[in-house]
Amino acid sequence: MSQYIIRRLLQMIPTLIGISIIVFAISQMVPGDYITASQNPNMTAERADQLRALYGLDLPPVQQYFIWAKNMLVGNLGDSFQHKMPVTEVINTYVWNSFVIAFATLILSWVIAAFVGVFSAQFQYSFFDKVVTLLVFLLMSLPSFFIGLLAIKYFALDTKLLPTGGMTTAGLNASGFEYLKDVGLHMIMPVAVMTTLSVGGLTRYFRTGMLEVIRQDYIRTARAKGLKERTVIFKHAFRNALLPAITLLGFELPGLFGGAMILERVFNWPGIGQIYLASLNLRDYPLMLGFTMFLAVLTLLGNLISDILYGVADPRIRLK
Amino acid sequence: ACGGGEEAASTDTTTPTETATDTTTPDETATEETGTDSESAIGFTEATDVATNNDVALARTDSAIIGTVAPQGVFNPLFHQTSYDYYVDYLVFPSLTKVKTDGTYENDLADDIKISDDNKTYTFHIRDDANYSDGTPVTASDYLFALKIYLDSSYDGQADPLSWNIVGGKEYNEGTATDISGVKVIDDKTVEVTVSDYDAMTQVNLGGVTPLSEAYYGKDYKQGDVSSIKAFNGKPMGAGPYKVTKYTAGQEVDFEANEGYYDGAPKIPKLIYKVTTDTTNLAMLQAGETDLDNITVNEDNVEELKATGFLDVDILKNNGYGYVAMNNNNPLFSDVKVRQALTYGLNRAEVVEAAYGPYAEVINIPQSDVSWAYTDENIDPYDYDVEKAKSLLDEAGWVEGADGIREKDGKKFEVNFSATADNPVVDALIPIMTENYEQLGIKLVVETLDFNAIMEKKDKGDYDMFFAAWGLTPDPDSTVYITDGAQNNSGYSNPEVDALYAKGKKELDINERKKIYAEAYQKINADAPEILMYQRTNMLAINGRLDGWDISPYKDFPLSLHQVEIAE
Amino acid sequence: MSESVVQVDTRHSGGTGEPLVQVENLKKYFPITGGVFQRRVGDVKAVDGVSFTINKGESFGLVGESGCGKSTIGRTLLRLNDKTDGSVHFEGRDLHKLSKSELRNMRTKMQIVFQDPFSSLNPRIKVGEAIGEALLDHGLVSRKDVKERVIETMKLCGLAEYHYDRFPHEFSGGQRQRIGIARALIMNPDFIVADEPVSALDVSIQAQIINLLSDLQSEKQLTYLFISHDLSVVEHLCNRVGVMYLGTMMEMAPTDELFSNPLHPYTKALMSAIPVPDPTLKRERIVLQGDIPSPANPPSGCKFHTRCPMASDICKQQIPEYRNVGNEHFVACHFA
Amino acid sequence: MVKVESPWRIAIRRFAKNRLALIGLIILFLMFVLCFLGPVFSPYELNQTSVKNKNLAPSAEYWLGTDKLGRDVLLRVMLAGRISLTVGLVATAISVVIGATLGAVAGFYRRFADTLIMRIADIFLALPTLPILITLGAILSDLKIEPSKRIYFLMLIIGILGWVGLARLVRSQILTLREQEFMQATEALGLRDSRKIFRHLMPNTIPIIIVSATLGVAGAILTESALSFLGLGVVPPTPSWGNMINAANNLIDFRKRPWIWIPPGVCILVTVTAINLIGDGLRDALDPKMKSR
Amino acid sequence: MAKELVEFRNLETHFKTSAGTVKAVNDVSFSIREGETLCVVGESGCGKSVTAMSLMQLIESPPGKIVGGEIFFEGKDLLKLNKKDMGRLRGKEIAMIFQEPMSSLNPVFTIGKQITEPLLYHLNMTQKEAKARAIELITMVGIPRPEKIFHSYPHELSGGMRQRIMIAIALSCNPKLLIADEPTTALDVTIQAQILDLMRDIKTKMNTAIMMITHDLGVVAEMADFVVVMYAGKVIEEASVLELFREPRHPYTQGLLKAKPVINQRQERLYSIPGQVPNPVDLGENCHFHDRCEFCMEICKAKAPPLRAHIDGHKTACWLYEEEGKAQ
Ligand SMILES: Nc1ncnc2c1ncn2[C@@H]1O[C@H](COP(=O)(O)OP(=O)(O)OP(=O)(O)O)[C@@H](O)[C@H]1O
Ligand SMILES: Nc1ncnc2c1ncn2[C@@H]1O[C@H](COP(=O)(O)OP(=O)(O)OP(=O)(O)O)[C@@H](O)[C@H]1O
Ligand SMILES: [Mg+2]
Ligand SMILES: [Mg+2]
Repeated sequence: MSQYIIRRLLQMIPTLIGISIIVFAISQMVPGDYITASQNPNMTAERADQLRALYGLDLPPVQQYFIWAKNMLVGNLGDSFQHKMPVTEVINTYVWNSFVIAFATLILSWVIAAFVGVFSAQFQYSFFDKVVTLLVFLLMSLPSFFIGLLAIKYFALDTKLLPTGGMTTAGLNASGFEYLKDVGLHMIMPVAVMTTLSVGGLTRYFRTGMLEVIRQDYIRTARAKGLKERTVIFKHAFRNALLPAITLLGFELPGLFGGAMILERVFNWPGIGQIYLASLNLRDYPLMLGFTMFLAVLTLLGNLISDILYGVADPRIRLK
Repeated sequence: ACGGGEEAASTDTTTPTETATDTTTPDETATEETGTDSESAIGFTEATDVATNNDVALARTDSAIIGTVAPQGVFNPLFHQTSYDYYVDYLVFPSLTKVKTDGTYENDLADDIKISDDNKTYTFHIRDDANYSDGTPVTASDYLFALKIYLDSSYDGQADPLSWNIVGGKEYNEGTATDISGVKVIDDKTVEVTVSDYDAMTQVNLGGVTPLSEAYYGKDYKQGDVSSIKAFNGKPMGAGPYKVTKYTAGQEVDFEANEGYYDGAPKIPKLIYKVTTDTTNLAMLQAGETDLDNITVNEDNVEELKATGFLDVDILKNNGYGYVAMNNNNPLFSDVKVRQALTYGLNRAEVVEAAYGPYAEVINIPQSDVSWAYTDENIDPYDYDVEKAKSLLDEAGWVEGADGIREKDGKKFEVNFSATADNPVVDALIPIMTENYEQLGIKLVVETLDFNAIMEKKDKGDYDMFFAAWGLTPDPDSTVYITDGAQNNSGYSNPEVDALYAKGKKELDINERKKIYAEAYQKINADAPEILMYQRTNMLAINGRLDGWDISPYKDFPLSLHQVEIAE
Repeated sequence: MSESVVQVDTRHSGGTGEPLVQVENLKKYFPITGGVFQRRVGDVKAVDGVSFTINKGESFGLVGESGCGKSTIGRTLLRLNDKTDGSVHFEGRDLHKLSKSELRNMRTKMQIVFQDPFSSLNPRIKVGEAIGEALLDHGLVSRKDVKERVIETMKLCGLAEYHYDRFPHEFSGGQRQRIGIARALIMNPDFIVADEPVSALDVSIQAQIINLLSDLQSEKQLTYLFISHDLSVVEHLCNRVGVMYLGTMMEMAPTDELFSNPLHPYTKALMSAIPVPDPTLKRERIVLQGDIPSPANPPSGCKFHTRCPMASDICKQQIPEYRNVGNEHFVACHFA
Repeated sequence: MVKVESPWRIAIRRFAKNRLALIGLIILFLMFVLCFLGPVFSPYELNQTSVKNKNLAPSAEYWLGTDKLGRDVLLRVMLAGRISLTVGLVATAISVVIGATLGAVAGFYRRFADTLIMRIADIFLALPTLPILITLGAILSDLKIEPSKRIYFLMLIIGILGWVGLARLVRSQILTLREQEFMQATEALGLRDSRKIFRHLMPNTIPIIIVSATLGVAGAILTESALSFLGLGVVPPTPSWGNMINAANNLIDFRKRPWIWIPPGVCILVTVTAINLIGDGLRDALDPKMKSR
Repeated sequence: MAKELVEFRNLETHFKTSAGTVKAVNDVSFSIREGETLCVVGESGCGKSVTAMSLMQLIESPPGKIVGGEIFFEGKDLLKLNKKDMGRLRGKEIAMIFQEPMSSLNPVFTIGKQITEPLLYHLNMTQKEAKARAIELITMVGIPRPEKIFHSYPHELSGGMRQRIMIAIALSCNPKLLIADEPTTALDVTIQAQILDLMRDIKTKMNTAIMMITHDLGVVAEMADFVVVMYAGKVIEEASVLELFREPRHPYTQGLLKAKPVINQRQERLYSIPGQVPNPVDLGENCHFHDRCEFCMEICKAKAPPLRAHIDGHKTACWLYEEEGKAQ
């Protein structure tokens, strides 16, 4: 097992090198650099040259790549141009905020999708099934910011049930439980909206999975044992329907840390998505490249985790 | 100085660049505008009924919450890049001089400034009662320390300190000297700076420096490496009216009044900068969750804000203007008649009306109408005139072809136009421009691009026309219209204009400068190097419970925060 | 030819004596990859050193229990799998040494009919196309003549012309098996591997197919490798029979010799295990104990010793020699 | 028993029997008619702005009201439909073709081809799309490709962005399919690889392809609007449904002027639903195993 | 003669498909006596499984529905029981094993869990008692090392072992009736022999009635006391096993017996019943076998023959044995 994991991890190296080269090449090709992007009205041509030299932007691209790659090997992603602090620190500052809602979303959407999927499979072609299907289409047809605005309008502005945005109440000096409660309250809307957005596809997934499983012989066996329908569905069928889905969990890994650019803006959530977007717009290469590589590593790790999870979840392929 | 895309609004730094001489107040100029309903639309509207104020807001008896776009956490006046970091720095770091409502400067940390007759030696005296929030005095050597950081070879802030021409600055920067020979600390509170060359901005530049407590910041500083200074970005310490007590990235900055502030303790004990976004910032004001915020100006928003009754609405002219650049090096636009025709032939008034309603105005010179340098004498307003445009094109030799498109020497008049998307002006400009030019017999091919991509095209000179906007600083000096100027986007070149700008920069007398720039603007107006479009406005909405503001297009709201009080 | 071979119509001549297919010490190991991680953890010794020869015009039967490697032999023999070791000669040429294009040409001479009529036809391809596509793909027949040839072959196999445009699912199992046979026959092969062509079918249909196969053999001078687990079917159709257990040949003999004089205990057990449709017959049944061992981890010595009613110590240690006991009767048992 | 029906006829007949699918088809057809013929009958023109008529509520004159530049929303919705329908369908088709082909090749050849294609897929997943798109937009601009032609690139790009998921799905299906007996049969017949892949394997992945394609259309329609910002998509004033919804990205439009966003929203919803219904119907109709329906 | 345990009376189970109604079970009546093994034979698709599933009330609905008839079990009409009571009966009084041992066990639960499930549910045993009983059952079906098997997953067992586990599960509550739907078709001959042995054993030891579904006449000959032959949803012949093999009366039964090659009884050419099983959709009111029957008469095409006993206990549905048929 550990040998396998080590080998897979080693295999990631060439892929990562490839990704780093491509990503770097793209950053070179993108029009503009940090100096032009920051559009300082007072910037003279001389000063611009000085700054480029200071940031190493004047070096030949290949040399820049090797400097960057070498630093990366020792865990140094460089300093963010715009934040004037180490990229790792910037990521660390914002990424957890994104993680919190992404994680809550993950849990919630899986639970809901599982239940809804199971029910709409069990009552295939029923009214419930049709309503769910239509709802899924509806959510797919609208941009995410739209659903976000809708939620803000109803729950924050009209009914005032929830805060309009942000992560904490301004000036709140609470800690411990009070703090958690406050953050929790602010989380409700973004998490709910993100859940509605991701739950649709998952529901379809679970539904198909359940439909498949329900036809299996062992479900017939379970019924023949005289078990209650509930036991049959939730114990015998659901466990099996969950198996292929579990592989998807690994693929969620980069999503957990990737941030949600648009919704973070709509809900004013201090996540990494907005920061990443800004780093792109401002050509803050260290941050942009660093975070991209961070996500690339997570993507590859996610693939690995998927494979491992699959083995863990399904006794048929569990390692001896 | 002039330049900078308005797109990058978040980065328009406000390094003051004005001589401290009197001019007319900006408001006077504003009312001289030939605008239709602008008098009523632009300006300050007091809350009609503070009594309707929101309980949430009223409950904050000892604090105010100010909505802002998220700062980046670079809380150091030497290094910050966005206005939102600057909003913080305004409160914490006073400099020797500060801007006034009219765009001129007055003393702040300094209580006396002496300038030698040759304009090359500046002696600043720092107020005796000026102390940092940790109680230690602000000293002349702190000023020197700040200059050292500026001139350090690893300094990567936005300022261009070498251009200040401080004697010995270059040597320090290159590491050949360990001190700046042109800066002398006379005593604890007095410092003398010598420059090798001067111009209208020298005093502004030097006065704009913020002394940094060497005791606090300088412990680990070594020449050639400012990273130890940047390490303090998250915990700023200065002599300003407030001190930062807590910073939560992306969420809020909390302040506490600096009781020892030399201008008197601020009236509001606690301040919070809360991060808001333009989707909800208006709603938050309405709900009383914030006391002040920048709101996009448009009819909907103004109406909403005024309807609350308890919000002051302050609509201020923006220091900047939008324009459509024409590539003067392109044979298409090298003929002044063509450029004029394109200006006459575009219904700019309609574009502006469509985009901003009454909250922006068409302009004809590249200067804000609130500036002392503004003029409308002998300025052609280029009012929309299709016939005139057509005849100018005819004169230039562009005649209509069989397909209705003008041609000359077998070449069709087809223009590529690049603009960034998602901008209210562009939304209105594209359809109107397309249609207007079609009438002239010009085919407009439009593309929308990422802003940086447009800038890159501009740098390469590989473009016909693009839309962009400039932010203006108070001083009219600029490189936008001088031959090969750093910010000259359109390749415009007129030796007379070059000479006028050079003269204006060196002249210190404001009345003389006024004349020089008026002449330059008249020439530019006649040459029509680009199609000047509009000057728009900004809007501040402020809860009526806060009084005592002193805000102008030049003087941003944080500068008067220390004198604002909560009304009973 | 041994004299015990009875010349019966259904079983033809027993061949010309000229070898068509020669299999020598054929081995096929499948790697066992560990679960998700696809790590090679061992080998399934599906075929572990099998040798036999099939003469032109002969039907050679291969019997044995599920998983003993019958299909693998059939497939490796046609090079649908790569071999691990040994050789297969077809018309004197080593099949596993042919290049890809030589092999492609050779394919027209040897065909296979699969066990499962349901899964051996692509559900999304019309029957007519399925039968005719190989002719076209090999460029043997022009596009406009294909249909004619297909219909001709379909009729030969007992299908009707109007079946041409239908999908496999619209046929019954027996008909589908006919389609499979037609698909093989249309290439005019010399040799057909019939991999359990009837075991998925109902008895009443089974008889139809068996009759068809034997009719075709006499008409077209075909050579069969007939794979089955049903001894009674093999007895009916084949001239010679090989009995396999866990990847090795246990016994091989001309059909009548084998059925009248089975020597290997496994063959005996196999014969007695087949239920006979006669309630009055109370046979002495040899019920083997235990399960078939895993071919990934076969027992030492004689592979059958774990289930053999007469196993002794020598069986556990020594691999019995595969020898000719006369009458072309080969057997691998210490006690035979 | 005697009447011979071609499989296409069977599929069509089956499809026609599926009431929901038929409804979907009719709706889609009507949508096309509306978008491609509707504008002909409109009394307004695309670039006809009129500041005094801005933000009008629906009325007899403007059936769906006007936008903030005084343009007729109905006309814009119809014109937008041309873009969005084309982009949605073509882009999806492209990603299906690429994804299905690469997935099939990877699954069929395994080993090197598989490793290569799947690594490329990994890289595609890990690459940040935004900077690539910005670069592409700039390149297109530098190449002076006419904006009106960039829509083809747009479709291509959306198509390329979407192939990875489908390729993975198809690959895993092919991996199981290739072990099936009917594939052994094709080997025994000595068929060419191309025939094996495109005639035998790919048709069997049609159900998942249809599911993923129908789900992809909505995404493509929405992605288009995001790409326009970067110089890759349609250029204003040419409208698209995505752009029109995006234009209503503030709470006030949301509350006060529903006619700005409801029409394009409804159009996308209706189209997506119709396409999904058709997809379901197609899947059943093309499935030869389905005796019923 | 033993008491009747199950009686099917005019059972009709239909499936609604859009191609038409499939009368999978069309007016089927027969009964199973206590301790007796009854075999149902017939070609694929003739309704054997549906008959059994109707008894278990596990017909997938939609599209299936029991549209007529009664099924008595110990005198109760099962079709009138409510879901809960039927659930109590299933797995406890009536147990069933299926054809596919490979897929009939849930792959994600251990064998132990699956065996103990009905014990816990129906007999309210404690976990400990259930485990003891499970191990006893595993031993009983002849699997060595029951402790280890208890903790294994299905994929770790061979097909034969899995089928034995299925039998163990079925027997766990000492059912009165064991339905075995083609329990050995997926297994090898030697393993089949083991399973058949086991089932015979059980029958003698526990006096369980067995309803065995098969299409292998060899298995019938070995196992059955009584045989029911089905064709296209109808019972066409029923008799005791000896009687049936001695004198099959229906042409279809005769064909079946003749078509099977029998070891050591080589025929020159196998007998084969011509034609195919009819399309089950919308079958007419005639003898469904008529188009394959060599004795087909006019009346066979027009009218379905009744199932009637002509010799004691041997019922046949064929016009050949009816007055009307003979008349022709
Ligand atoms: N592609 C494969 N990969 C791994 N193992 C395989 C493969 N094909 C066959 N085997 C293994 O090889 C052994 C022999 O298989 P084979 O299919 O030849 O048996 P068989 O005698 O034809 O059985 P059956 O009667 O069930 O068809 C079995 O254990 C099987 O699991
Ligand atoms: N779920 C279903 N939907 C539609 N028709 C069905 C369904 N289940 C069974 N049938 C039909 O009912 C008829 C009888 O099926 P059944 O399963 O009882 O056959 P069987 O005798 O058990 O055959 P086999 O030997 O293949 O198991 C068949 O024609 C079949 O098509
Ligand atoms: Mg086989
Ligand atoms: Mg059955």
